Amino acid sequence: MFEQIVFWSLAALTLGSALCVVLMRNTVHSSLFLGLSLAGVAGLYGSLGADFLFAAQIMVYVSGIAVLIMFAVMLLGRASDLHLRQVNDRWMAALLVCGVSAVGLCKVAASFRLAFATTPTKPGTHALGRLFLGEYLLPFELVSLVLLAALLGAVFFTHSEKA
Amino acid sequence: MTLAHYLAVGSGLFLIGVFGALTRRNIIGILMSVELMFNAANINLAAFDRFLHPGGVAGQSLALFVIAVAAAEVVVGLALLLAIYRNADTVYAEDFNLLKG
Amino acid sequence: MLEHAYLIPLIPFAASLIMFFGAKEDPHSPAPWIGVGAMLISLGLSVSVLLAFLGGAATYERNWHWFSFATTMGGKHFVHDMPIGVLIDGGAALVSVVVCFVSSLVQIYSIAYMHDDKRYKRYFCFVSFFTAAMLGLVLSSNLLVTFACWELMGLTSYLLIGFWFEREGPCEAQKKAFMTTKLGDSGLYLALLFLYSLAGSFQISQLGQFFSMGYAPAAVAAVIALGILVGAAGKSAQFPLFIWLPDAMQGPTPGSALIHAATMVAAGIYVVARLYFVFLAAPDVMALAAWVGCITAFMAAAMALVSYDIKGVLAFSTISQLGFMMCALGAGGYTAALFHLTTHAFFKALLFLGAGCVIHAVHTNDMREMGGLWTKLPVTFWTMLAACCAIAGLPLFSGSYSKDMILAYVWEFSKPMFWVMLGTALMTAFYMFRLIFLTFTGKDRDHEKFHHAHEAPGLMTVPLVLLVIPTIVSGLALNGVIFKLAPKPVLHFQTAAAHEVPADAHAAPAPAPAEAHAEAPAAQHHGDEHHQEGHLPPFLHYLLWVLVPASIAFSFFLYRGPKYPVADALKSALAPAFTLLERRWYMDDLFNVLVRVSDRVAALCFWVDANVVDRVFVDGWGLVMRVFAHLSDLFDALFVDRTVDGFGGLTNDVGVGLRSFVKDGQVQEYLMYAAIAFSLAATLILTR
Amino acid sequence: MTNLRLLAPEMVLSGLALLVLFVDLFVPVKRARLLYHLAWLSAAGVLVMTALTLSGASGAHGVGTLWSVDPFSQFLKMCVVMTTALCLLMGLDYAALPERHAGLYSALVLFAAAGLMFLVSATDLLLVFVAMELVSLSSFVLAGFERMNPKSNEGAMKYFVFGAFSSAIMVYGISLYYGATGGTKLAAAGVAASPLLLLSLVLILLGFAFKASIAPMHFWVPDAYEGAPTPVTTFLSIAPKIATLGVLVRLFGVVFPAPAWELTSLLALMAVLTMTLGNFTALFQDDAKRLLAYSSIAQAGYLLVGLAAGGTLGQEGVLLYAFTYVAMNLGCFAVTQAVGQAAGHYGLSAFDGLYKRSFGMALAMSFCLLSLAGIPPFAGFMGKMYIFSAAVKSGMMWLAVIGVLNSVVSVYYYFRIAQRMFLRDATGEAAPLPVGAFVAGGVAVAVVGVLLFGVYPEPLIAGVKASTRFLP
Amino acid sequence: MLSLIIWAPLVGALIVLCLPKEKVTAIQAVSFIAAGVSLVASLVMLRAFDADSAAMQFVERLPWIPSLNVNYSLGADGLSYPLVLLTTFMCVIALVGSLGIEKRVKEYFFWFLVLETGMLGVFVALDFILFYVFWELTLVPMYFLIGVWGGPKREFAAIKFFLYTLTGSVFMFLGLLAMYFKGGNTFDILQLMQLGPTWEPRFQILVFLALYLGLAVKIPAAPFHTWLPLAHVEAPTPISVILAAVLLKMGVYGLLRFCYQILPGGFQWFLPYLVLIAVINIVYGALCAMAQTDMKKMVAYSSVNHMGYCLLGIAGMSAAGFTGAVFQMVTHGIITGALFLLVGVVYDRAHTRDISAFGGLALKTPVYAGLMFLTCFASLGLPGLAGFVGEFMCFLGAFPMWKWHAAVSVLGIIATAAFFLRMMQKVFLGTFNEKWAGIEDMTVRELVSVVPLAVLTVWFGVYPTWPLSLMNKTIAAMLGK
Repeated sequence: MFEQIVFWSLAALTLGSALCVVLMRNTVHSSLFLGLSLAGVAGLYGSLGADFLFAAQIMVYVSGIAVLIMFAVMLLGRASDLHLRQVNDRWMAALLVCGVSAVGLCKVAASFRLAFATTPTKPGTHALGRLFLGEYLLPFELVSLVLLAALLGAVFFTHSEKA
Repeated sequence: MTLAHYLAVGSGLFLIGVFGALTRRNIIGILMSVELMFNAANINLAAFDRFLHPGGVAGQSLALFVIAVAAAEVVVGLALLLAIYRNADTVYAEDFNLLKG
Repeated sequence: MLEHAYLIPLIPFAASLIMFFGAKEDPHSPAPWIGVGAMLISLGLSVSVLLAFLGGAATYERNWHWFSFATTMGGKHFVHDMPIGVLIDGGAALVSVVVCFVSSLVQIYSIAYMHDDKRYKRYFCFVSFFTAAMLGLVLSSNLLVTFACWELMGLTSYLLIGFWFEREGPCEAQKKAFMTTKLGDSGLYLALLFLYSLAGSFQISQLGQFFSMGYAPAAVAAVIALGILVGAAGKSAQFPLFIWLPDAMQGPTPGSALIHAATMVAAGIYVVARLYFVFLAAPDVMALAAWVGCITAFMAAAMALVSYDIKGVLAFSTISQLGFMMCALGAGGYTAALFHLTTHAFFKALLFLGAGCVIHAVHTNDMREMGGLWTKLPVTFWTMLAACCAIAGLPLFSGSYSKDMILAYVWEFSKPMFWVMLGTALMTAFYMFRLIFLTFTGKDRDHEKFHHAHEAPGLMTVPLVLLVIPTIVSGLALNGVIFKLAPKPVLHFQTAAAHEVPADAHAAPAPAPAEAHAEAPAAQHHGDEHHQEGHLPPFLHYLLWVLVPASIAFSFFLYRGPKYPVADALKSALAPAFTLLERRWYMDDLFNVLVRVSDRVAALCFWVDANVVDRVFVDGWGLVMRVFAHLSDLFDALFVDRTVDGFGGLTNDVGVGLRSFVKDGQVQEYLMYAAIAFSLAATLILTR
Repeated sequence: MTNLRLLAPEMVLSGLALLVLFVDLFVPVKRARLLYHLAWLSAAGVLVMTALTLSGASGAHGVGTLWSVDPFSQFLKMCVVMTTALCLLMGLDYAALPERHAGLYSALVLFAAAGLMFLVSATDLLLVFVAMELVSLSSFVLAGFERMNPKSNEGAMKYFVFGAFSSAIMVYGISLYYGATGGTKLAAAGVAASPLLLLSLVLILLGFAFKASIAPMHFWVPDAYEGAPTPVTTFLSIAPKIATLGVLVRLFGVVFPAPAWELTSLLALMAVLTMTLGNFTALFQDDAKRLLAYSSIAQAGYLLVGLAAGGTLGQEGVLLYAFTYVAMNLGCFAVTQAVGQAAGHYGLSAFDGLYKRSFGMALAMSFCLLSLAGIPPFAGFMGKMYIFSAAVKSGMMWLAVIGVLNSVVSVYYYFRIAQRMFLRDATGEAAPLPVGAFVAGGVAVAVVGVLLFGVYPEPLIAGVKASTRFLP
Repeated sequence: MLSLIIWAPLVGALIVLCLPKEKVTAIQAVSFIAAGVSLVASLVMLRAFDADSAAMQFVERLPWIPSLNVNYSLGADGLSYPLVLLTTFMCVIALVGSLGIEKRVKEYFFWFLVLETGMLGVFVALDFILFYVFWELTLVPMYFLIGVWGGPKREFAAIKFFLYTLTGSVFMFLGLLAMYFKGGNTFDILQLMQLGPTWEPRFQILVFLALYLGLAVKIPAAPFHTWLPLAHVEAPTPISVILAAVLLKMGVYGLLRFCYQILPGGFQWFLPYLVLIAVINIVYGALCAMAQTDMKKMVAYSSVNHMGYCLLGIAGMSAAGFTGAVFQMVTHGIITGALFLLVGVVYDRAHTRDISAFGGLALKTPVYAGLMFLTCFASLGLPGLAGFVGEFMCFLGAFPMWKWHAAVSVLGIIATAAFFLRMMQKVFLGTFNEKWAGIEDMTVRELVSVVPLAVLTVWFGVYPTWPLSLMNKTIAAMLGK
């Protein structure tokens, strides 16, 4: 029962905020709702027993990315933004596309409607650690290259050059 | 709660993300929507771990990779946007139409 | 001398080459004498050959290897040898003598006639070449060579008609001549193809045997004969292809005398005679040939009645006489046709050369501007008079023998036809003497021209005189031997069949009139009856003896004076008929319509080519895509810079259509297509 | 333990990239070209190294936890590294690259190359994903490297947005794949062909399609290519494409034999779409880089034909075509760079009368273009022949027909360039074209490749055959 | 030996490429030497060529791409050898005609020699891939030769030529691939000749159609002929010569060599259509030519007409027809080559080819007019000149099988005569157009290029033994199989 309440509220939070993200006229509000939505996702991780993921989500996404985006919105915002429609005129087509996809994706979901969790949740951080330093060592290291590349790129782009 | 519920949430989030990416005029908005799509995938991964492969963490680890990569992407994206903003003074997708045809 | 007969065409050919490459264009050039000399040698050779045949020599054939080519016969593939050689029988020998003789004289005549022309050498070159081709045609044992010579004669005819190409008239005329004969040649061409596919050979002797044995189905023989007939109609100016010959008179007159009067135009007749076995196997076509000849003879004679052009009259008379020959061939008078061919060659050449002298003297073709010239041109007058007597068929002159023989065959063949031919013969006498009276007798009509007229030089008059001899005597001389010299060929299978089943359906000439029905097969079947043939019933002879002078007299009555009021009165009384004749039965107009229609068709074809065929492949897909694009509400995109100039619709429009998907460069449009792909994948895969 | 030594070349390359960054700290801006040299030498070194592993019996074949190394992957890696080295060489003559960022530029190119090398060997979606992101992120930055140039900005932005979107789709696909198979290994042993698996594969395919510029994920290509610095465009148009197609060959040829999965028709459809869209749209381009971008889309379509046809012949065809594609596309872009740089723009009119300005370059360009069009006796013909024979052999005659017709269409726009080079005269004075030594070297290599393997393709074919021998 | 013939021009081309472009004389000399080597070599081969053998001679065979079982194999028989001779000969003639080229000489001769290699290769290749390589190798030089040195619409003409031909040949390419797999991975033409006839008819028909598409464009058979008039009109004179004399022959050669010998089933099936196409080519081509006012375009359409005779001969499925087709190819090459050269002569002087712009030229230019007359009459099939022999044998071969078609085709002969006569009349005869008072007769260079052709025209017309003897055995054997 509790489980259900938690799930439904988290789901509502996630999806509701997500909807706000894409529909809000004010981009700052959107970015706030993004944080909320990501937090909801983190909650869902928690409810799935993915503790490390939960932590990572809160740390990286909610407090990292969402905030970063919020800064960016404020930094790059223009005064006129608030008066402009933030949704372009393709929304009907987009809605149609999403609606059609929804049919398919619901089928996917529905095919698992009898998959219940049979075992209690247990912490996976330890296993994750082994995996990262064992089997997944190479991608793990590669991610560092990815981050390095991103960092270099970010520096390169943001570095103000008036020479 | 079944896997179906989680997958449904994942699907919903994904589609909301798609919708946003297709319709937000602001590039940051598109970026945010894409983040939602990544998160949808992550929900799926975590849910599959929980329901289909109890005890397994492959999904979760994959999700972690996704988080890391998504973070990197956001960083690059925002930096790029900043550079553009300096040059063109716009963040609206429809203003980017120098290149076409 | 038979074994050297192959030299007869080769010598003039060599002469023409020597003249073409060796001689310069120069009025004092000795070049013409090369041609004349060559011609005389050939004449000597051919006379000796003729003498051999008169002495009873058998048909002579000699072949050399020419080329070989792979061929297919009866499902077998092998290399077939194509020989080249001579096949001489009495008829060929006779005709070759005629050709050599006339050609020699014409060339001698031309030396004087063409002396002032700036293309003096070229003329003789052409004439020698023509003679070579004609002799080749006459003597060749290979039908393909015959055809080649036939076409080469067409070429020389073309070249000589347009000899004075600076003027537009000859150019039109030469083209017309070539095209009209080419039209006919296509028939001969098809006949050749048919013959080869039937018999697997072009050797006339082999073909003759093939037909003689009755291997050729009647229908096929009929088609082949028809083809030959069409070819002959073109070359020998038979109805309806005679239109070119009157125009062909725009060339040098001696050339016309040789080519368009005496020899080349007779080639059609000669080839029909040479391939007579085909016609014998196709009696229907023979009858057709007879009628074609008859109609031609009549129509041409009628046209000659009203013409005032001295060469025109002669041209029409040529057509008419050729009609006689064709009619004779159709009626079964093989020998008669060859006989008439011979005599006609002599007197018609004489007439033309004489006309040349007249034109030379008065510088006009119009007989209304002549008159009384006999005092000025006595030699010309007397020689031409002799020729006129011959062509009119006055007794003892050569023409009378041959013409009477033809009429005799026609009488046996068909009575109505006989009466038409008889009328034509009378018309001949009338218009020929009309020519004489208008030109030579009475008072001069154009004093200026009369005053300046003078007799031609000796080089021109000597040939006239020389031609008078055969014009008068050839009939008498040949009358006795012609049946021996050129007996009518016989089809063996028909003679064999005739003994068993006299009324063989195969051989029966269906369209012939009833009374001819019984006689025609009999005439064909019995070679020993030849001597009884060729003579008219006596009462008809008497009729002719009365009627011919009568028509001459009528002519005299009409045209004796400087003015001819009766003729004019007749003309106004019968205006429509005169117009019809002056317009040459409207055949020229018909021809022009044909030309115009074919031009239109050509233009239409080209229009189709440029606007349909080309565009179907280049722009066709473009059209489809345009419709497609329109339906997809992308029409505006079509007007987006159409940079691609010519090549096409296909690439162009498809490209525009496709490009319009992303023409704004909006990144979210790109995303949209990706999303659509995603949703399609999701839906299609999962809802199957 | 994990057979990491098999991946020595790419790890060395990554290390060298870091080395370049490190050296960058100590090299004054004036001597920055040193870094380029260092970079291309590193790539060349790794090329040699890869080639050595191929020749050595032991090093060329082995399976790690997430990767497998075999001659097939080594062949593709060689192609990639070769491209990288040549593109870096081209960069030496590309004036618009800021000198002070030479180290960054070189390092990013090397990162991307390393990512592609990992990608080629990957047998696990995790590695695939990470490697691809490494490539993508480096490419995003590289595409926007002329950051003062609005076109470059815009191209990079579009590239980025599309890239992020498609990688999100791919990740979603991976998540479904995980659900369907319980792992991320690209090994389908014992897995039933459920619709879920099929969907996940299609979504992953879309992700790959983005990298390989296959329709319908190709829209970013012209914009990004036009905006990016020309050496980068060259790199982007070749290396990711052939690497991705290589992975797809492994995926569909080895891991999931495509015919069993009914994906063949999908691949064929995508091939048709890609070829047709690429070729027909290219007809209208007035910008050389953009034209070549569309042409490279079409080329991806041809490669995809080989993939869809499958079978040994198809696999060999993809490799062969990939190799020839390196030479011919590189040649085209190198000449384009020289011409565009001289003219100050990349409009087709820059090519007017090139024959007079530099006959050699004009000839080289036309050879490469003809090769792209698949006209013998150039190498592209051999590639096309291979690919279309694969299609014919596997009974997809219709696909081959569409393919050859497309190559006919392509001739039209390739010849628009040839036409301008040879048939028109420049409007102004025909000054000789300045060609940098390095670009000239690159062109020379490309032309030699195009001609040599066109006239005598036997060694190449033998190599390709040897490389695919290990694929089942 | 065959290799020498093929590659000598290419070597020459490479040498030309290395010469500086100012040294025009040297470039021309090298080109002549290269083409001359080919010509001499092909003539020397005459001594070794055994006309009594139907087998492939001078066979050369080296592995080229062993992995695909592709070989470098060459050979010549009575079908291809005459065409090789024609090619080497016409190339030298066209080179003489090319001496007048002044623009971008070096490139011109380079492309020209490359083109020669391609054309020669097509005729002697015995491996399909080799064949296809040579086949396509002719396209590129042709594109440039038309595109750079052509008339006002040269760019369009060049690309249209290229695309049209390429579209056809890619289908042919697919056909080759299909045969490759059907025949057990072999591109060997001789081997496929053994295998091909045993294949099931459906397959043969399909492959036949694919090959035919490629060949038909080249021939050009209606309705794929529309590239030809444009390409001919726009191309520079020597290139028109080559185009007409050699390039068109590649199509008919392919039809005889591949379509007939490898796919008799498909060929048999297609015969009724082929003969129809032949008739259309003949009659329609001639009618289109009749509507032309541009001499060159007229000659171009006459090529359509003449290639129709070839098709007609082939459709007859008889030795005479095949012989006629091959002979017609040779003679059409010679005659139409001469015609284009002659049209070029007047165009060089008057800068117009409009038929009605002239008149009475024969007065001023007797030699030119004489040669033109000779060639025109040869082209319209006057017996005694080369054109007749081939044409007549084509008809002879086709007649037993297609009587009606042949009869209709005769109309084409008449139309051909009509348009040639009209052209001659308007240009050379009639009153002299004073506008051209300054026109000069042919120069020595022009004579050198045309007179040999005229001599051959007469020779082959009067005494065709020699060229026929080269092909007889091969053709008899071809059909006898």
